[in-house]
Order: sequence, then C-alpha cells, then structure tokens
Amino acid sequence: MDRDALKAQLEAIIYVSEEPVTLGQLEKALPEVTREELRAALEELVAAGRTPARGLEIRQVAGGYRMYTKTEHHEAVRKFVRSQKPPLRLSLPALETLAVIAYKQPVTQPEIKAIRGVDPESALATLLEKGLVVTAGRKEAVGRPILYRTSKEFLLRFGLKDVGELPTLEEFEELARASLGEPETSPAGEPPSEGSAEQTEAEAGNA
Amino acid sequence: MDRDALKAQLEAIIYVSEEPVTLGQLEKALPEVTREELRAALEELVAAGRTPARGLEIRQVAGGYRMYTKTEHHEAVRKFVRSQKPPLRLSLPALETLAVIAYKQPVTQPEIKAIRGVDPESALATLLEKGLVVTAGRKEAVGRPILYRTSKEFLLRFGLKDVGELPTLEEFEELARASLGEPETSPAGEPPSEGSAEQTEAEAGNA
Amino acid sequence: MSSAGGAGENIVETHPSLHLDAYEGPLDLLLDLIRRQQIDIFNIPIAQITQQYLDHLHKMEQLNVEIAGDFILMAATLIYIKSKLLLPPDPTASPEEALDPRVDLVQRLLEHEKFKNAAQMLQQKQMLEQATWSKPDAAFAGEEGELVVTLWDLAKVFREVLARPPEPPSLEIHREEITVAEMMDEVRQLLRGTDAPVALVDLCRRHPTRRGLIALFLALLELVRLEAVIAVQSELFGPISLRKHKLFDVVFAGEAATEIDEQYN
Repeated sequence: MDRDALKAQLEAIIYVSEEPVTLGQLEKALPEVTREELRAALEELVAAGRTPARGLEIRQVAGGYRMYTKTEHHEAVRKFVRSQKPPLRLSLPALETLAVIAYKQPVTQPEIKAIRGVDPESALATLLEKGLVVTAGRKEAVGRPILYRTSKEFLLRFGLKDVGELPTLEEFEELARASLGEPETSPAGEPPSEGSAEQTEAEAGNA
Repeated sequence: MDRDALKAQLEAIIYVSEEPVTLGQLEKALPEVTREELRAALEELVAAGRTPARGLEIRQVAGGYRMYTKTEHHEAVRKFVRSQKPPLRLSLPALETLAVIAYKQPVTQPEIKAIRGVDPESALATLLEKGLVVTAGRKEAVGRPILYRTSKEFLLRFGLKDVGELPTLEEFEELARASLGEPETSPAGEPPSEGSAEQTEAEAGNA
Repeated sequence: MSSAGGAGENIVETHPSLHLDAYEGPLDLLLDLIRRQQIDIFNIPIAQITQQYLDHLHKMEQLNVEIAGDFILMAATLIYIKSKLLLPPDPTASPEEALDPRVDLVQRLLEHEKFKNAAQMLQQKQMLEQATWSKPDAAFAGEEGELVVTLWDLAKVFREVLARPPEPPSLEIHREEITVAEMMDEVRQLLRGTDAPVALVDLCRRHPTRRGLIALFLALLELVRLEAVIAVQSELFGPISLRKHKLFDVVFAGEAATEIDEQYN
C-alpha cells in the first residue's frame, strides 16, 4: 500500500472510531503495514492537520489517535450548532400524548390520561416546551380543566396544511395490517423492526 | 476571513453536524461571507477530499454537505465502527414501490397500484415504517387520497443530493432497449410519457 | 396481425419454467415471459403469450396457490386482445379504435419495466452508500430512547394507544379521586366500540376502592336512568352485564356527564 493510501485509510479509521485508536489496534487491522510505516504515516497525518486550510486535526491522546475540530473554530462551530433546528425527537410517552392530542383535540389532561392509561403530565410539559402543543382555553366541566390542541409548529414539523390532513385511523389501519399480516418477502431472518423493540423498552421505562 | 480559514471553519462545521449542512444554514451562520465565497470554498473542500491521501470526503447529499469516509476504505473502516447503521434491507416489492414514489412523487396509493399492477399496501407500510417515505398532504381528488413522497432519510440512505439526481426514466427505457436491440418506437426527443403529466397534476393537487 | 397467429409453436417447447410465487403481479409474470423468450415487446405474439400465461394460472391452481384477482383480470385482458386481433379490421372504426389493441398493454409493461430497472439502480446506490460512514450516525442511534418522528409514527402510536388493554388495577394507583363524570366516560370508552355486553363484575374489579365503587355505582345509575346503558341479568342472581342502550350516542354527545358530575360535587 502506498503512503497516500495508507494515510487515507488511517484518516478514515480515526474518523469513525469513537475511542482513540491505538497503534496496536492499527497494527492488528493492517497486518501488511509495519509499525514504522504506521508511525510515519500518522505523523504526516498529524502534520497535515496543522495546515491552516484544515478545520480538523488528529491528536495523540490517551494513548491513541483521535480527530478533533481545531480550537480556533470552536466559537463558529458552537454558534452553528446552536442555530440548528434538530430533527424532531420525542420519547414514546411524548409521542403517544401528542398523538392523542392530535386526534382528539381539543382535549384535557384527564381525557388524555383516560385514553393512555398513564398520566401525561411530564409528556405534556415536553410538548408545550417544544411548542408542538398549545393550550386552548378551558373545558366547561368540573374543575374547568385546561384544553390542549396541536400548534402551528406541529403542522410545520409534520408537513401538514391543517389537522384535517392527518391520516385517518382507517387509512393507516389498512396499511398497518398489510405490513403485519404479510411478512416481508425480503431475505429471511430480518429482525423485527427496531421500532417495536424500542417501544417496548420505552414503555417499560414509562411505567 | 481568508479562503483557508473559511475552508477550515466549514470543514469543522460539517464535521460536527448531525445532518447535512445546507448552504442556507451556512449563510446564516456566517453572515460576513457571501454566498459565492461559500460556494467556492465548499467546492474546494469537496475537491480536496478527492485527493488520494484523504480518507474523508465531503459530499453533497440530501440538500446539504456532509462528511463521509470513502467507499474504497470500507473494508478497513468496518472493523472500527462501533455503531453500525442498521443495514437497510428492502424486499423487491418495497424497492419497486420506492422507485415509483421517487419518480412520481407526490403520488397516491391508487396511482402506485396502477403502475405496479399490484396493491402496494404492504410495501408502503414497510417504507413508512423505515422512514424512507412520508405523507405529503392529500390529493384534491375523489376520496382525497393521501399523497406520498420520499423523505430526507431516503436521500441519505441512497446517497442522493436530491431526487433530481436520479437518472431519468427515459434513460432506463433506453437501457432496456439497448440491451435487447429493439427498434426505437417513439421519435427521439418526444416528451416523457404520461408519467410526468400525472405528476404535474398531482403536484397541482397538492398545492 | 401476423404475430397473433402461430408465430412461435417452437417456443412453446422451451416453455420457460417460472417460479409462480415469485411474481408479485400479472405485469411481472407477463414481462418475465416476454423477456425470457426474448420476444419483441413491440410485437407480442398474443396467442402464444396468452396460452403461456393461462398455463401458469392453471399451474398455480393445481398448487392451490390463491390467485389474486389482478391475475384473472390480466387473463381477461389478454383474451380480449387476442380476440380483437383475430377480427378483421373494422372499416368504420375511428383511427383511434383501429389502433393495435396491444398498445396499451405494451405501454404498461414498459412502464413497469422502467421501474423495475429504477429499483435495481436504487439498490446499487444503497449498497454503495452502505460502504461509507458519516460520523454523527452514532448520535442517530437514539439518545435516551428518543425517536425521530414522522406522521406515520404518530398515527401508528395512536392506534396502539387505543388498542392497549386497560391497565390492571394496582395498589399503587390511587383511583379514589375518580369522579362520577370520569367514571361515566370510562363506561363510554368501554362500550363505545362494541355492542357486546360487558360484565359488571369486571368493571367493579377495576375500581377496587370504596370511593371508586361508589362513583361507579352512581355513574351506572345515571347512565341507566338516561337510557345510555342497559343492565341485563339473564337469570335470578346471575351475573349482571352492561350493554349500550338506545340513547348511548345521544347522551354522550352532550354535556350530560359533566352536568351530572356537578350534582355530586
């Protein structure tokens, strides 16, 4: 393997590794390369990171090599990351609560609880905080409980013009049934979709 | 900011970002840099990745820029990846349904069925479940059927800049014809088949 | 037209052996028949292809494979095209009607094939993509069990919530504060989707506390009075069960439950 190819390979390996990569690990992974070659290539990689046009550098740390962004760009990086709208991530309890609100709105906390069987209090707080749900006055009932409905942000996030565009349960029922009844004809041994496993877990955590 | 510093900063930002970084996001984060400067710097970054001594490259995918290891190192890299992305296994029916959606989007279930000759229910459910396909409102037609389109996840999983990067269907037609040495039926330059007309219609309905 | 006749008796000998269950639909089967025999798709020998197609359906029947309606419909289409080709051209027909009856089918087959090719291309792209890594993938693995959410997830989750069996009563759950209105709502949830009777005993078990039972009793009295629910006992001292009554929907459409609740507060 020529020096360039080796450097490229090392760079790729250090990039994907979560932990600092040690010389020993690299020797094992690339048995056709000598320790000296490795060391020399790594040194060149480290040096290459020092050029001003590079925003990443490889540093020796904790007995191994690891990739870092350069300190001088931290401010820019931090600013950028902070300005990002991360993809919508919700825990399963929050998702369940959101689903109930979306389909039953406007709805009160006791009503959500009755449907979910679990008090939605903390999930509601999350949804309110993320701006996916807003309050919609009070219900004319005992205790005048607060009503909740989905927000404009909710519509934006899910690409809906209005809540009328939500798929009806019947529509998805058919699809879901088809996917359950008819096992995928894909190569056998496909594990059950990660979704359901995660779910069970989250549910357990939720109890 | 000089070109080198800008490139370094962009590299650092792209490295830390979870999602492909769009030009628009960069413009907002770096207001002192013009769009042209950004574009030029990004192009140089992309080009720099192509040199043999680099194991990482910056690619345009799903509407933004993202850092990847190069394909040629995947053997060596695989040993070091802790969290592998779960392999995307799709059955042939699911893949074909995905192809129809990718090319005809936004498209309804009956429209998919017309093309495939089979009800795509179960395939559609799989694609929705895997997040490769998302709903896109409803078509202004009888029954207001749900429209489907491909997701960002689809672009990411298939390494596409955008759906426009897909080869045209006419190219596939020629491919099929060439392989069989069949005579051209339609005069060259004929507008694409009814497919695209349908699409326009669906798009209009969606608006 | 000539193709409709005996174009290829010799090909029938080399009848392609096909795996019947491998076909996802009639277009798939038809396209495979044509491609395997290297038949010119723009000049399909309809008689021959129709025969082969029907043979396959017969085989499927023999194997007790359930033949989808789509396959039958295609058989009918093929036979129709065949018969049209056998007729002499109608001199009075408009130019449109005089078109080769195979044209529509060919268009559909070509369209279908295009997408089959596109699917293969996608698969190749995906395999290539799988050979590269982007670092923040690690983050996608789900921080603290959180999910990236689509509309599909939302609808699916809602279905699951609705389908979830009510939780069995547990000592930790304090249901004492349950109100009559909530209890009425619970009865409504229970009976809403079904006309089947629900055993009163089961309902009572869900509310083992004194206050819960009282609220349940009051709620049931009201519901029976309003004719939303009927209590049935098939024999003396037999089990009592509850069923929807004629005013079920009417009562629950209004605010009756809350009004009643207020009386008890």
